[in-house]
Amino acid sequence: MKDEAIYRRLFRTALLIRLVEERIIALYPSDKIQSPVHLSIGQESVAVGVCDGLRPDDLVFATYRSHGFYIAKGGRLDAMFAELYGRTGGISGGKAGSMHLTAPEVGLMGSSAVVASTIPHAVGAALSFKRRGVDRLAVAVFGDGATEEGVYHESLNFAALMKVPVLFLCEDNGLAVHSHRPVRQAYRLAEHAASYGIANRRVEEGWDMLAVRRATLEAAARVRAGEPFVLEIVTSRYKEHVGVGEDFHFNYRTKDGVDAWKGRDPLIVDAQLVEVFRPELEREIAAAVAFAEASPAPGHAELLTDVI
Amino acid sequence: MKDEAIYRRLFRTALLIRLVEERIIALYPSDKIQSPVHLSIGQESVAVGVCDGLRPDDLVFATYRSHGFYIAKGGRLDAMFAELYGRTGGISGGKAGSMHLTAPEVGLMGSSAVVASTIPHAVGAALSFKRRGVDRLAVAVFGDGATEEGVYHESLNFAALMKVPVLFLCEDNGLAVHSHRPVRQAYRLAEHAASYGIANRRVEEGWDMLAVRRATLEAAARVRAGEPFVLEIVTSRYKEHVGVGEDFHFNYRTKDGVDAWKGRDPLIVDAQLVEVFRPELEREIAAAVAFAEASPAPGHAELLTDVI
Amino acid sequence: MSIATVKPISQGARILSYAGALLETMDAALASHANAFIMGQGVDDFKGIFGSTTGLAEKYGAARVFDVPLMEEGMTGVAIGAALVGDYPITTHIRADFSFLAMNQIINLASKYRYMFGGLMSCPMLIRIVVGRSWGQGAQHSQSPQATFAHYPGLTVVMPSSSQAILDMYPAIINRHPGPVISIEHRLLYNLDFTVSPSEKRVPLTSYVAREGSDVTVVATSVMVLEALRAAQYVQDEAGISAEIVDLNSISHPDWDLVAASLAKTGRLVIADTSWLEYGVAAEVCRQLVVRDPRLLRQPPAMLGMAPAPCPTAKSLEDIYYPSQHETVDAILTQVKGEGHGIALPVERSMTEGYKRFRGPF
Amino acid sequence: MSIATVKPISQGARILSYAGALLETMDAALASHANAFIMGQGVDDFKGIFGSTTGLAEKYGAARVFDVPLMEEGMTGVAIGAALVGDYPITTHIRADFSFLAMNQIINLASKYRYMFGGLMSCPMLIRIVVGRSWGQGAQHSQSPQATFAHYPGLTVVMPSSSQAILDMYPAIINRHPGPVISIEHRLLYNLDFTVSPSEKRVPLTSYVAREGSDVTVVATSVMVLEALRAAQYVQDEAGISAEIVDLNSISHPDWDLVAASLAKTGRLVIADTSWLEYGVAAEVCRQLVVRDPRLLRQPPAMLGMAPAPCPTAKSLEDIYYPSQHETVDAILTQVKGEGHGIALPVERSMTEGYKRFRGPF
Ligand SMILES: Cc1ncc(C[n+]2csc(CCOP(=O)(O)OP(=O)(O)O)c2C)c(N)n1
Ligand SMILES: Cc1ncc(C[n+]2csc(CCOP(=O)(O)OP(=O)(O)O)c2C)c(N)n1
Ligand SMILES: [Mg+2]
Ligand SMILES: [Mg+2]
Repeated sequence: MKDEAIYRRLFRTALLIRLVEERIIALYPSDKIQSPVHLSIGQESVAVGVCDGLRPDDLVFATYRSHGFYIAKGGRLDAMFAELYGRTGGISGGKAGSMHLTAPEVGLMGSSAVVASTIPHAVGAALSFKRRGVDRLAVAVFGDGATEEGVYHESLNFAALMKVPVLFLCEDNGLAVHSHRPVRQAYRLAEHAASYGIANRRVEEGWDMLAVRRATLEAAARVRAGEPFVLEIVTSRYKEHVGVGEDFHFNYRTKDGVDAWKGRDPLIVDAQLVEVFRPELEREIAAAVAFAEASPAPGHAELLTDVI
Repeated sequence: MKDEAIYRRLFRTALLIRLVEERIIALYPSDKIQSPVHLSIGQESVAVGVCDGLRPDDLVFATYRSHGFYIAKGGRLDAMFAELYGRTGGISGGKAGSMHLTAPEVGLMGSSAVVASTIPHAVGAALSFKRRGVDRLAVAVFGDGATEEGVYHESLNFAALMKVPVLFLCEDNGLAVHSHRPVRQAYRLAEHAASYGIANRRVEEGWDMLAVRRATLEAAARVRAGEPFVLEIVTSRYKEHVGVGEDFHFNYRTKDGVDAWKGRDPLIVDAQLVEVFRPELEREIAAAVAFAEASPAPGHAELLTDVI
Repeated sequence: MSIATVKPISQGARILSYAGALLETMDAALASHANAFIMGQGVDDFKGIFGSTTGLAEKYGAARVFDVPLMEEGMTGVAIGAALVGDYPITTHIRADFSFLAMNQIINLASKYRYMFGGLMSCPMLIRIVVGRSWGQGAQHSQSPQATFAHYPGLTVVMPSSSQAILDMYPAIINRHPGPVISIEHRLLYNLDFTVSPSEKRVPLTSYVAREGSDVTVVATSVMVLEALRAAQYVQDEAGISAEIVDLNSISHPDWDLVAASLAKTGRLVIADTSWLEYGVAAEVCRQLVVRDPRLLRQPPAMLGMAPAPCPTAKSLEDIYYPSQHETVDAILTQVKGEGHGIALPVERSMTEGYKRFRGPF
Repeated sequence: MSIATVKPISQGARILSYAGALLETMDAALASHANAFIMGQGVDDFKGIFGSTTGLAEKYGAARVFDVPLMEEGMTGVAIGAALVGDYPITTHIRADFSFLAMNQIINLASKYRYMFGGLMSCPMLIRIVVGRSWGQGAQHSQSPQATFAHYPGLTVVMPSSSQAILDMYPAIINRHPGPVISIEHRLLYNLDFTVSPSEKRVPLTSYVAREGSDVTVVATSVMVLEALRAAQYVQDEAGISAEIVDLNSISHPDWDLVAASLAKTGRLVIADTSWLEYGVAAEVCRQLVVRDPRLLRQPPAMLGMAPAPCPTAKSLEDIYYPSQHETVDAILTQVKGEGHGIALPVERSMTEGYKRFRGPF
């Protein structure tokens, strides 16, 4: 397939993510979505590039910031909106909400709101694949901040020792809430990973979906051959850490960095293509929202199910 | 001072450690010491070389395997035996036992039986020294296995970021209980530490007290100048992990490695010097044991003191 | 919004939010204690732990108030090490759930150091953890682990339910308490205003009567004290019932005699806690009472806590997951008048809607 | 050494140590469940977790039974990940205290995954943790955190007190239980021999009557069940007192009706647990009883547990830190005959000396 066709496919998905999140922003003041939302606007290229570089049955373990990965992996849009609305039609019947999206039928495994906590899960799934001789890989998706937690060290070491097919995928937006990476990390991810003998790569052009996809394909090929890999993608979070607003007026970061990123963001730069896809995507979203609105809220019958 | 004088000083202390532990071995069948003992026989040169390279007011944070560091730092011998006996004359009145030796008056801080758990304590003490502008350093003593725990990563990163005067001192005996290092670690400590920008050094001749002392002096000088340092000393545990026996018949390791080490062990090789010091040291030990034997056991009055 | 105060505003009284009280005590700690410092994720940012540390980094400098990487276990270990050499560390977790990553340092080390070393070591320090509730906090941002911590000797666990409780307790903790303290603060309280008085001489670190009454005893913790106060007012107005409310306040060292004395007077008991009932505060209250005398209880007590499941995110589920004002009032009425008491229940559902529309994001 | 068995050895009965029962069930799990695996520090070494995994690495290969680095949190996360894709992981901690390093994965993740995702995820797995006692285990190798884990919905917590309990429960857990299970094994039980019978049809994962009686109910857990059995025999012989013993067995899901029914019969209660009383099992037992009816208790119950302090290392302190046989007998006698019962107490002090001279090193 030509790069152009791939690009259009990726672009369409990335745009879907953005439009979905913009719809969330629009809906938020209505209080129909009563849960913290961690938007991935600005980071869509990572999710679509990575997921397109994987096979459908590869598994992704994600975080509270996973609208993008949910959609890129192929999760149902109506079930997602119903989940955000806290309705029975939601993927998890409303028990999960935005922070815990999952779509096991398309390989998106549990998303956790405890930073770094799903990293070892991906290692465990990969360990299982290896033992069973299954040709699948597991992807741990996490932010730059997550690498500071002790479990990251434990997971890298174990994965390297056991040579399991796991791809460690770091979305480096340079921020953990309002803290910049240099005040949090004395290490660079590449050298750190290398100290465990783990092959790694840093992609600076995280806006470039095709570059992310290529890097993922290459990394995935090595992982399939039987070794872990650390893939770091530089990206940019446009909105506040949690919530639907902007936060430049708090001066913990400048608008410049984000503006520079926007200058390369295909979803902004390629305005024409946006208009090509927008109508059909808006219709999809409208249908999903309508589904959510019509879905009943869970009640006493659901409160105590699925506890054990 | 001449190296020879230093050597004799170090040798005397190392021999004291060995003789103390040999006395523990001899006493153990009597059940007078009813607690797990983790002997440092074979590793004495590390404790004496390191402690001699420190200043008296530098603090050492240690582990369950700390008879050596307790003595090398200058802890009272009678209080140690009383502690092992579980008597009121013990350092901690018998509440601590062998696994939790401490001697704050000479800078040996709490020893913990949870692997790696005192590593961040040393970082915290060093942080305090730095903030107060005090010219002291803190030493985290730990085994090779401890570096696998997540908190090691967190501690290195934080220490490097904050540039605190902490010396990370790894006693590499190649074993964690019965597991050899290669099945546990995908990294080498030096490269791993370097990835945090932490200066480091590995001393292969861990039997050589003077070499350990020199390495410590050099490392300590850098730490005092305001940066953490990882110092790794290769050493050899002659006895079983816990308890007073040997365990070569279980075949998880061969006697060869230990025998090679013994061939260089000054406490074995330098048999003449052993005989020079032995009489006085045996008298010291005998007095300490007598103190312990005479010390009363704690009872109801002590059970609920010092809880909060 | 102002909370019902039990007494009329007295001499020197003023209005102070929970976050404001926290900020004042944090400020005072740094001002009065040269070796006190505050560390935690985001303590120096513009949100300042929901306003409880805002501006302190600027005022006292980065050596005394500083951000840390994501390292709950490591941070707690660093705090212990600093405490061992004479510092007074204050650490924060914006959700109590994250303190589970520091459980080893808290339980295996901090709580045991003094005893384990026969009094030679001690690590006085304050660990502030915030319980989340409402706005879809979900299963991992909503836990309230007081029973977990209070089970372990060596730890002191408190749950301040008002600005006054903070002003009364925190200075005593920071300046005089010899060991590690875990203070479990409640996110729903942060933005509430309370009347505080300098003259109130509450005995710190134990329990107290938040409202006197004679018909029924309500033992409550944290935000449930406020729920209970509101319910008490309602049953007073609607049914002439006089409810006594005991704010347990200290979870590790409550004044059990106070609780028993109240029971001896009323014979009827409602327990209202912020966590699960099973192996929770409700259980320990029952134990302490029956050890004294099972006849203190004239009938089975009523208990209010989280439903026996992880916390669901959907609002409709959350509303029935937590005890509502409706249920609190019903529990009191049923204790006093029996089932079928026939008294109309209030419509307001819970703290979430009653006092504040907590709208997140966090 | 053989433990007093309640019934005479029946058809098909045999003698099996606790460690032996563990080894049999571990072996059966690997044999019957293609995706079961065991990981933990030292599971494949010659000590084999005190004999409970010995030889299994050789038999099933390193892919199914393997050592891990020191990484409690990571290992538990790895287990969850494997469980999510259909494996059945069994993890071990040679001391329960080390499970605190995995608390985040156990409480924030494993216990919540099924509910949090509305049933879409599940992580059936078995976490085996061993409680240390005696031979100077000290403060950090002696904790028994059943109340801590049982407080959190989603976890199933059991404490097998005999080889039979293991044979009855572990296969049911491993082959059928949908969620994460924490089994709290007791180090003092490992080397004890028990009579086991294939015919015993005990309902697994709940409580059962370990000895029938009519004068007093003893609710006990783990090794305290054995202490209680021994004490019951003594009071039978010396004072003609008939003690009923309920082995709580499941801590998260006990059969409370069974406990209440026993109390309804005897009216007198002794609770004997392996941990602290405060916020512990004793508290939940009291809660469950008073919720049913406070009059079930004719008098204040007696409670036996660890003294309210970290565990001291010195033998002389340890001896008074844990409830002795002496105290257990006294508690039963006092419940039935009142203070000053005048009956001579046994001299043996506790499990440690009574059944086995546990001599370490570990
Ligand atoms: C263990 C833990 N500690 C703290 C938090 C609070 N918290 C939520 S998100 C976050 C920042 C994480 O940063 P990063 O991993 O870079 O992900 P990003 O939000 O930038 O995508 C923090 C500190 C948490 N959820 N879990
Ligand atoms: C957190 C924790 N996990 C497991 C153990 C059990 N354990 C005690 S010592 C030890 C090995 C530690 O090896 P190392 O750090 O190399 O020290 P060494 O014993 O060789 O001196 C283990 C696994 C423990 N005490 N703490
Ligand atoms: Mg980030
Ligand atoms: Mg070692």
